[in-house]
Amino acid sequence: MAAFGAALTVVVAVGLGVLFTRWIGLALDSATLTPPERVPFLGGGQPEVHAWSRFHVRYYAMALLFLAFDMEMVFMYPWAVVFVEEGAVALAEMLMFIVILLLGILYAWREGALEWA
Amino acid sequence: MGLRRALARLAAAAEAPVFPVIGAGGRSVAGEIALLGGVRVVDSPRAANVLLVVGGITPGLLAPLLQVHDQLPTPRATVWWPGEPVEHQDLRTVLGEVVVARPGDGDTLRGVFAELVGGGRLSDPPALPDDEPAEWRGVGPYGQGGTGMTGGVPYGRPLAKRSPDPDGLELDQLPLRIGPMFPPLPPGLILDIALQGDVIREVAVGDNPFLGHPDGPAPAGLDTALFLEAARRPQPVATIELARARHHLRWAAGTLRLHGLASESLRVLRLARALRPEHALEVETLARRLRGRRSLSWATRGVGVVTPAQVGFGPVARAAGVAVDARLDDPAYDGIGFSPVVNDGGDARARLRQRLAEAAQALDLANRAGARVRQPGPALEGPRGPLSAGEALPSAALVDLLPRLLVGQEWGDAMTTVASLDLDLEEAAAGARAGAPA
Amino acid sequence: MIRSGTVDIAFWMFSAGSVVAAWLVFRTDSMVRAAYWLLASFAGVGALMVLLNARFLGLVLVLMMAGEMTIMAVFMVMFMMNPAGLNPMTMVHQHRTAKIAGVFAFAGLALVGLVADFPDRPADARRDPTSDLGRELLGDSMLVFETAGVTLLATMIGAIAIASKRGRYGDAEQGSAPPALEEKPPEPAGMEH
Amino acid sequence: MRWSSPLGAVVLVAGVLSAGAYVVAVLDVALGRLTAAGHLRLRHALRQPLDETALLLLTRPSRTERPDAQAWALAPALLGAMAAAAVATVPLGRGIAVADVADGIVLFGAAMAMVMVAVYLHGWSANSPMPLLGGYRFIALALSYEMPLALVLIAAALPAESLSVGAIVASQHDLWNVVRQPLGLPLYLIAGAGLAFWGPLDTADGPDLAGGTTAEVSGPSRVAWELARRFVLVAVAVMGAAVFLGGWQGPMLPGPAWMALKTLVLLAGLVWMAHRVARVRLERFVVVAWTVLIPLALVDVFVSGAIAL
Amino acid sequence: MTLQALLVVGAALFGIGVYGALSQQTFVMIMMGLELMLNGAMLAAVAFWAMSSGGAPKGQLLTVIIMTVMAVEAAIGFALIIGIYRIRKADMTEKLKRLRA
Repeated sequence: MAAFGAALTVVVAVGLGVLFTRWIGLALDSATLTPPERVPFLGGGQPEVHAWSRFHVRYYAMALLFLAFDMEMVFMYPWAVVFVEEGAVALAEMLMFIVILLLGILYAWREGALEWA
Repeated sequence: MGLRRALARLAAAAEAPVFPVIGAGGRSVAGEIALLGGVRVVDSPRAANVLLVVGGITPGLLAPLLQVHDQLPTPRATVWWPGEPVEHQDLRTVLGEVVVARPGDGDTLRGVFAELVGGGRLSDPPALPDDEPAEWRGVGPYGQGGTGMTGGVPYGRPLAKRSPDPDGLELDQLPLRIGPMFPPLPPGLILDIALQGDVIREVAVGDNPFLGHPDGPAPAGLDTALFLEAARRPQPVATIELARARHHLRWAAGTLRLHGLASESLRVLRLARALRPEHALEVETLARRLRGRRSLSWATRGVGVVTPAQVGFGPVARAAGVAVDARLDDPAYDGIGFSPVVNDGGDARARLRQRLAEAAQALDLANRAGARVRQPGPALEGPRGPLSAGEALPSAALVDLLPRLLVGQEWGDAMTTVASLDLDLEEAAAGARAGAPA
Repeated sequence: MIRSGTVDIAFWMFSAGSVVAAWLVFRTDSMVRAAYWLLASFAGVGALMVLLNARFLGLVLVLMMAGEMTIMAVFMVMFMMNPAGLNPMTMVHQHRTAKIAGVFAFAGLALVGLVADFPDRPADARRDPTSDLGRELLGDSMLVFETAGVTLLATMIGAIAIASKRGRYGDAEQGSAPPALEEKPPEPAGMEH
Repeated sequence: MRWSSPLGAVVLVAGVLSAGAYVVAVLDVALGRLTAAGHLRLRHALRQPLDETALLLLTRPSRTERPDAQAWALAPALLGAMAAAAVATVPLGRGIAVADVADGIVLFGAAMAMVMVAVYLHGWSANSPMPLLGGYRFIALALSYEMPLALVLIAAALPAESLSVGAIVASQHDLWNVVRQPLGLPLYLIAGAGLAFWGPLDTADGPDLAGGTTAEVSGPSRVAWELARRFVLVAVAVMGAAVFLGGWQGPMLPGPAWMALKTLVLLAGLVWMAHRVARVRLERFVVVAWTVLIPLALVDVFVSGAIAL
Repeated sequence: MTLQALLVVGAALFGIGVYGALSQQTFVMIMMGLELMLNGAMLAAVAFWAMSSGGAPKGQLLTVIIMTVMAVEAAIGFALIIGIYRIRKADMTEKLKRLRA
């Protein structure tokens, strides 16, 4: 548990450290910016609308595939720990599990779910 | 304040981050900027402290220039390489603190930067008035300018609107006007893009900012000026071919940079700057090396396919497998073993290979041509296609091709496609003028 | 029962953080923020699990949820009008009922937790819970494990079949005329019943 | 173990990250110059990163019209913090580890999964088209490299019979994993480059988006972001050195020196790759990641498993 | 840190989830409510595992199953949202009700 505490300390400290970098600059010059200075860069023009919009994520099918396939990790980590001790049975069981999941990727690939443009 | 002084001393020795803006006649010098010592060309004005304006600013470029100027964070300075003669808008009348220098003068630029960082020079004030894009403060039920769920102008701009998509999902479409100073695109190109997700749904080419000036652009300032000159006066073949090789290498450098090979691109630029016919072997090696670069092929293969029916001239057509070349009918090239290089596929990869091979071939021809002089008369094969008096220059036709090519492409593919066509908006403008009935 | 000053402080910190983050999910207008508040809530629970010595479960929860919540954010942005909440809005219905139901659910469950008498049998802190879980998966619960595989396969195929426009069986839209729907809802912002 | 005392832990991890980030910057300048001009000036390469940072610290941070300012400020901090968490799990010498916990590679995986959150937030918060596209591109990339990344680490955990990085290092006493599992390191480095959106996998901050998620970032915010991004690269190299190159083990030199040397080799490789390999086309990479990299990583797992039995 | 305290925290998360799932109008927000409820359930499961079951591995397995359920729910839920949006161009439960009427 102490190790986790140390890790948390490090995470917080480095995070604050990076955050602090921004403040060095703000302390030097905190004048306000005019609206033209804040226009998003498009090569000289102004955007007509806010960039925040219902963004059409073209790879949604891949994202869904990931959601399901990612679960495999949860089973694989504990499997790795006891793998040598359980022996060939473990190898066979996981192989079966993975082959089942790979069918999903195969299906997705055949359906063209991995391409988008 | 000790920290500030210490930082300033360090910062003055840094490479000056420069955002270049290329105006009329600036293209021929543009390749030199990245090679200046102590200068670094950046992708976005937000990363720059020096705005470098190269060439003349036409009326169509003025407003975008002011906008980009204001997008540079302070401390910022503007350096102008006007070129000769100053025929366009005098920048000094619109941007107060402009330092004018001879094109290619890196020392002045470095000096301005050092002064700026050291505190000896005040940062440029904003060029545009302190105006909101729309009245929004205190408007609407929450005082942020919006009404209802999606109405009004929250914080000065409306929200995007939905639009159908072949995908069947009617989601928002961003109407974006990109350019004329957007680094991945050629200088001056304005694209009105309707972007849905990361895919381009509609494209229109905006007004060419080099057009519409009473005098029009001076052909002398074009990067193909030497070829236009050669179309009218006798010119040694070796000179023409050397210029062709240099042109293609500069283009290749830009393409490499776009594909994330910035340091490799500098190397190519350096080779292009000092190019002589004796460098045939180096260029040959370069062409072979880049041809064998798997990652580069992988990034460009199948992107932006142009069929011979769409473009029937120049390297673009030859990259699609058509052996058209004005040099075939040019007596100056008889007997020195010229036959056009051809690639197939017509995609961005083929065009890259095509131009690199043509650069190597051009040096080879320059060596073999000896003192042979080309006489004006037949059409001259320029680096983008044939140039002949009174006809539209090749860029114009290539620009017209863009809307059809880009629709349906992913953003990165679209940028690859545009870069692979080697467009020059200034040439397109000059071509349009030359092609128009007098 | 685990007792130690530091652990207690950590427990209160993560619990409070987790609950507050969960509450903020429904208080923010920005969909991205909502999704990441939910992630923060999960991360708090993950930390609590680590405190309970279920280290693997706690860490893997964060690992899974980072991906899942990002996908959640992306989908919310995709399908919500005004996804960044530039115009403030309250998109709720039956607010009072929902509040009452929430309070009742909390009170009921908390009461059960406080009143019921659960056996006090703490887990052996010296055992490695991760290898226990591994042995369980490969041994007694092998069937559960393989069933999960099949379930996930069904999920993948089902999700892609439902979501993709063009499957092997043609255009998903064919034969279904989309009824027209007004672009803008007639209700004003803040439609709270 | 004084390295798990709060102060010791912070000093160790922050020191490794900062030193690593500086080395990355120097290598970047040096190898860039070597590619561009065929020679390098060491003095210039050593100074350039410091000068550039000083300049950025003197430049005003920009702000777009209506950004999500808090999230925008938080994104680099989150990115850097996650790199720190990843480094904390790695023993840098015999007994020199901040948090060599029993589930080390899960902690590493969780921290690296949060990278996706940080980059997406950085792109989203600016409310500007180019950063937005960059953020969305990164998600597509991350969803593709994440599985191979986790799988090759699991493969390395098989012979160690433990998820702890220390145990994985110890299991390479006789033979390094780079030899025992030849597929591991290449796959890991590809995924690692994606993690730090570095070199050929820099689709999020690429030049075709005018800088992508950094297109609207200037001054100190840029320092924070670039720093955090290099931290991630360092974390990738440190973990790679421990898991595939035998960690701190080696003859003659003390453990930390071996660790530093091996990390340096991996960093140099990653930086060299960035100057040498063109940026991938995202869509093509996604397909290849799912149909080639993930199956290869699974092959790596099962072959390693069969060997370990 | 006691079992009771952990169960109260779990109940709080569950309660907020119930509130969210009932009050929100959009599918995705309802899904967030559901996930929050499962979050509370997971915490309770782990608390029981750690403090009241003597560390029976089945307790951990239950948590893993809940996680799987969350992933399945999310994937199918998102797929349904896409499918429905494609046909109805609507993302709200109320609008669907109106359409049905």
